[in-house]
Amino acid sequence: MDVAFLFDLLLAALIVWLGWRALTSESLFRAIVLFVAFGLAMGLAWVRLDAIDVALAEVAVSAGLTGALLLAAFGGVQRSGDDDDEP
Amino acid sequence: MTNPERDTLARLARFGSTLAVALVFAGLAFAMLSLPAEPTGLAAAVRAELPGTGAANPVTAVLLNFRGYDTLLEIAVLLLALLAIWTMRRGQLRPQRDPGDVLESLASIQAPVMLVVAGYLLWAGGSAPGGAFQAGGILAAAGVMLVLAGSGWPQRLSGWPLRVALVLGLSAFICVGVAVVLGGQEFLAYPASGAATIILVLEICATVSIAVILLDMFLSVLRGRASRTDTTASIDQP
Amino acid sequence: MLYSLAGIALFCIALRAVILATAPLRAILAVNVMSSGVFLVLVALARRTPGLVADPVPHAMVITGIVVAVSATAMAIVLTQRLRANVSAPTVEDTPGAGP
Amino acid sequence: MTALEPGSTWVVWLIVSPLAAALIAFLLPRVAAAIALANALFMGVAALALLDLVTEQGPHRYSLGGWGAPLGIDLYADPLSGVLLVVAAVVVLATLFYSRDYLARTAIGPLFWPISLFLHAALNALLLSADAFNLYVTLELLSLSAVALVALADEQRAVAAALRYLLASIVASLAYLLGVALLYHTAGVLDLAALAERATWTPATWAALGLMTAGLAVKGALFPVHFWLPGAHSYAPSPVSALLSALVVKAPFYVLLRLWYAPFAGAPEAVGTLLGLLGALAIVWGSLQALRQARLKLLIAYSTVAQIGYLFLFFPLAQSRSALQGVTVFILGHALAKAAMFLAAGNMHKCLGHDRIQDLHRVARELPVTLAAFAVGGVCIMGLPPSGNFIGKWLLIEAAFAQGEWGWAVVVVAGGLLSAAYVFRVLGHAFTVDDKPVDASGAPASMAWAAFALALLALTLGVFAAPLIDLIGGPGETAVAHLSSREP
Amino acid sequence: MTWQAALPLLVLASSLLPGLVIFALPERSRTLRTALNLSGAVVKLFLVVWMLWQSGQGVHYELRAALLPGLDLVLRSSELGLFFVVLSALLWLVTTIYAVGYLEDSPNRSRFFGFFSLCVTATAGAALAGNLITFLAFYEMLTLATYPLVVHRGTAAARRAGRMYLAYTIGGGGVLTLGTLWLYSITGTLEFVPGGIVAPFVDRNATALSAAFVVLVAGIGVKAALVPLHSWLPTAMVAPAPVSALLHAVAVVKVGAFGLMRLVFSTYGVEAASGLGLAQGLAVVAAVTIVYGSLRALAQTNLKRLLAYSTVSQLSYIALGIALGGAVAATGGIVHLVHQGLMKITLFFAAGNLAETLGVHEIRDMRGAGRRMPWSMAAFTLCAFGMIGTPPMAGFISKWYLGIGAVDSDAAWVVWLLAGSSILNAAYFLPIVWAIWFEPPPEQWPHDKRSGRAETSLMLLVPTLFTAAMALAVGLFAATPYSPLEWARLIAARQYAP
Repeated sequence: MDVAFLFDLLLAALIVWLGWRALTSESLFRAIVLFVAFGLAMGLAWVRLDAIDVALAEVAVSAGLTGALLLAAFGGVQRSGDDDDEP
Repeated sequence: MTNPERDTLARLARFGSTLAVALVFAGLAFAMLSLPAEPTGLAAAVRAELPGTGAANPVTAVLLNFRGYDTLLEIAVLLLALLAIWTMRRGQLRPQRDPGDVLESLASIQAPVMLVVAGYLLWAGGSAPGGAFQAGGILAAAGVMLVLAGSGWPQRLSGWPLRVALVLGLSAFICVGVAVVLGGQEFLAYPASGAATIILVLEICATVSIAVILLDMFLSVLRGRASRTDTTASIDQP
Repeated sequence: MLYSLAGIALFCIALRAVILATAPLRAILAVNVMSSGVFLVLVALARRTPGLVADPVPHAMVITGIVVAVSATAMAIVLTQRLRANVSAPTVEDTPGAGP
Repeated sequence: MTALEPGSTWVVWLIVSPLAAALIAFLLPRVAAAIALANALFMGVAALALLDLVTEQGPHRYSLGGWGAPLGIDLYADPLSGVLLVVAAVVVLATLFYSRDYLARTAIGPLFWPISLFLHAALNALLLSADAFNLYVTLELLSLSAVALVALADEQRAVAAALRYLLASIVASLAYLLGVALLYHTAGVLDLAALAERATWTPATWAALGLMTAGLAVKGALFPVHFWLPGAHSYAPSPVSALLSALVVKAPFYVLLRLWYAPFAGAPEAVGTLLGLLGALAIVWGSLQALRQARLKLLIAYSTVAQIGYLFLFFPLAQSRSALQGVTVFILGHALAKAAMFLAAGNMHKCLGHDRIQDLHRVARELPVTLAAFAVGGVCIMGLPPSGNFIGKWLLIEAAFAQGEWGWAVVVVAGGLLSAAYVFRVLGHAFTVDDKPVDASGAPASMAWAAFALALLALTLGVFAAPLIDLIGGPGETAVAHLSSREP
Repeated sequence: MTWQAALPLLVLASSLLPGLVIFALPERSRTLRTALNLSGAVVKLFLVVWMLWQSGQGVHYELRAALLPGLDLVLRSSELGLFFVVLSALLWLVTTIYAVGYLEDSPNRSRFFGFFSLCVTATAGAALAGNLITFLAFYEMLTLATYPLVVHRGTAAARRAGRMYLAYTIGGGGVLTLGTLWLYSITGTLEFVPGGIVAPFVDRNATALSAAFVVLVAGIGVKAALVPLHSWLPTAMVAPAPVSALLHAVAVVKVGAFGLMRLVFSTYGVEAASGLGLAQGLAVVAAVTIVYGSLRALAQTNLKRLLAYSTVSQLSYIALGIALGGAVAATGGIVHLVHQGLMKITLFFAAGNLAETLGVHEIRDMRGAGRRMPWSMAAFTLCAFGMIGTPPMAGFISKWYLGIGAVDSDAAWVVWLLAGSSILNAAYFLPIVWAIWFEPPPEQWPHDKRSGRAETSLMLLVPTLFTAAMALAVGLFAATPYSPLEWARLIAARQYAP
């Protein structure tokens, strides 16, 4: 088992774990932060998959801007009280 | 509905959805693993035709030449989403409250750097990884930083200049496409000699539009935050 | 292959989350994770056999997909904000707002 | 299959013109309405010209960028897409004409025009697309513009409905996209005809079939995943409701139809039967729900849920050519009739200030043209001759008899009876005598007549549909053959 | 296409166009509306007679428009169709005059007369239909055009009746559609031709054809008010009197009866229908309906309800004549189309006169009405005797032919049925006639509306007397060359030609 494969395995696991945490975290703020981290991990994965173009787009648009949008929206949520009313 | 009942129902829903999703996962994983190992796809065809496209980077060639029509529609999607957001936009944009010195100084250094990076990505997109979307995304991110740092000038872009910047990308695509149709070629078929130039022009225009649209989306969300008046609501409506 | 399985896993996790989500922002997050999963499948499958040059067509598709996703996300966020802003606003309809 | 004549670029104009018009309408709000109407008119002409072209020369392909499939993206036009383009243009024209006066009575701003133009562009692009991924992009453009239009009704329930519609349709799109990914990695192409040639029934194809069908079923509001439709279609502004119910909701079905003929041709019968059963359930469930509604627009929306069920009866009957013909005419008829009904309902809402069915007194007296439009539209929905819906149902039943599957025929007729029940539930109240005053000045004649014109078209569709029917499916061959007999 | 060839279309247009214009007229332009109505009716009658005359000269009218691949909308002149269209055109003219008088000063007249015209258009279309699908189209149109007339008053009772009417007729239409398609899937054609279209398929598809026949009869039987599909008819009597006339004599039930003729004569053919045992089945249903309708009529206290049940019963004479399977019985059935129409329209007109002039709706209030309204009541009496079947009234002729035909067809039980039915008819009509003429009038009529010197408005009285006279005349002069009877004999002979 070579190092590259191990790295891929770890990265894939990390991505799934981050995705899972981002969706199940109790606090919405933490969920969004986890989502941004998830986006950065995705960027790494794109690089591993020889998709530099996608990696750049992911980091700039997906992780960056989507994260910013979510955080901006979260600011609104916060002021209005909690939004973590998951059953 | 009483509370215990509701809890039971919720638990049931969670259990059911977990089960269903597990089944979906099993099916999809099985399908995926059974895919043939030999590569399929258009990689070879793209490589073969690459010289005539005016772009050395195959991804750019696909995005702006082979499947340029998808990109045209995609920019339309962006613009449309922004128009939709505008119809819902209420309230005024308030200046950001005390951004903090760190953020401010960080932004003042970072923004120019990002501008340069964006310019590089745009320019290099023809041959190396990069292109309109990446450049546009980074430009927009730079704008977001500036806004967060309290700088007012991203908001100053308004009125006609803003509108022109928004439609620039889509109009450029349409103009190029229509021009070649009127010249007797198929829509979006660039003449081989001028393809590189055309792609560069399209990329520049698209970058401007994408950056401005993304930034304006962000500003609109900030605005929406300011206009909110009441407590949370749920999407579960009859 | 690893990444494509991870992609499917993300798709499924997010599908479950979006079905169960009650708060709009959670659903929006889930949808974004879901789209990442789909993109991962698209690109990862192009490299089933190592050593070959990556297929650029799925890459282009994913970039298109990312832009579409951000557009939809922005729209959804603004809709969520309108929903909040409107809760107390009077409606022209006959019955009182049916929202919880 | 003939090569395209150099001059015949109608397919391009059908997509580019509404896009360009959207840009102009956005830049110059003052002339937005005029631009939109002019574009709709031009779309009608272009669609007719294209229909004429494909009738004369057979179906054809247009290679965007000059590359040709599978490397590039092809547009594809045949009589099926031709007639749908025509009816889309007609409905959009009438609806936009109606909207001019409607918007003047609401707070909806001029952005309505560019967004509706984007919607029209998306619709045309979708109808002409021959590429699985391009279909995804057009579906997204269509859904986002539809959601944007729903949200124009700035009201709590409309916004909530729009949000739900948006989320449902994103999830559905992603399922579709995952299916596309699997197909691409099985066959290595995206063009539908090329996919049809190369696809084999591997587990991945199965998964793609499931994912894409499920995604399109959600977008197409097939029972039981129609949950988003009643809200979105009923709380939207009335002209938007008309566009959504008449056109937008048919688009995913059209994509499924194309897939069914190209990569998924030869899907086992059980899948078709399952879709047909869901369709039958949709007919019954939607109609019963429509009967229970207290508000007119919700009633019409549930009627759409039911009528969509008819479309899915196509799948179990797909072997008969008359099933394709029937479903095509049915789409045309329903598009015209349902648009008429929603526009009429919008008129009543504007005049009465509500749309409670219980209180529609004196509508017969004060808004006769509007009520006539609603009634004629309703009669078409019931499927009475000579409406297009009648012809569509007739052909579907014929297909059912031809295949010896009686059950579907009974469902078709029973659905007609149920729809009669809910249509006349409304008409019964409209004829009631009551002395409460109604202000008929809220609806200018243009609005009433736009609705009525659509209804009349729907009613008389059967009389001039015969030549159209002959085109669909072609003599001795079906749309399958057209699509896959692509020249290399 | 010359205007000559377009004659069937013109016949339809002569009521359709005035109808559409009338919709657009404001409520107060009464003169224009009446002028349009009457001129439409007169023009239609003229056109129909012209078409009849031309057909007599051997001209054949046929118009086609493609509807589906291999299936056309067809308008055609045929003896049977012309027979029916002449009847409906004539009665429409009379009913229009009556309706103008009857609805004076009531609201929503434009709407009323608009739908009124659509009804007659649909009836004429059904009469001229050249195949089953065209018939179906006009059958459905008739349903829809009649609904607003039934609910015209807008009261709760009217709406209830409207709902019931729709439930039955729309359901019938659906069933008819299914049957039509079924038949089409067997035969591949739906043309109306003398002798029918199913003969070549009888051997192979006997069961399917029989089942399709049952479905088709169930569809058409709703309008023909066959038991147990008749309940809408008595309920619909809440509608204004001209509407009742339309339902009972001019349009709706007549289209049902006519549809049965088309089904037996022109679609299945007498031979196939008898060969499969279908005609016999129909005869039994008709017999049951005759007895049931009469028995129910006996128990009614409301005049219009009584007349409605009488219609249920009388209509089945037509079905019986068709079903018995002999030229003579068929003649009786066909001619009863006219006879029943003339007599029943007179009865309803007379009942309407009573209601409108004196406010009398119940049978017990009719005592002595003969003194107050001698002309109307004379017409009523005349036609009541006709219904019972007293010579020389029209009803006698019908029953006579039915009886003879039954004996011819070895169905002697029908003679007993006819006799029994006549006794029942007498049992519910004679007490009324007695009360009208021989009992003293009350001190005060419920709502006496004196109008001029005549017993009631001339617009009401003249149509009543005219139809009564016609009913008498067709009976008296049944043997003359151009009487309905001779005509019916001709048509029946054609159906049974070797």
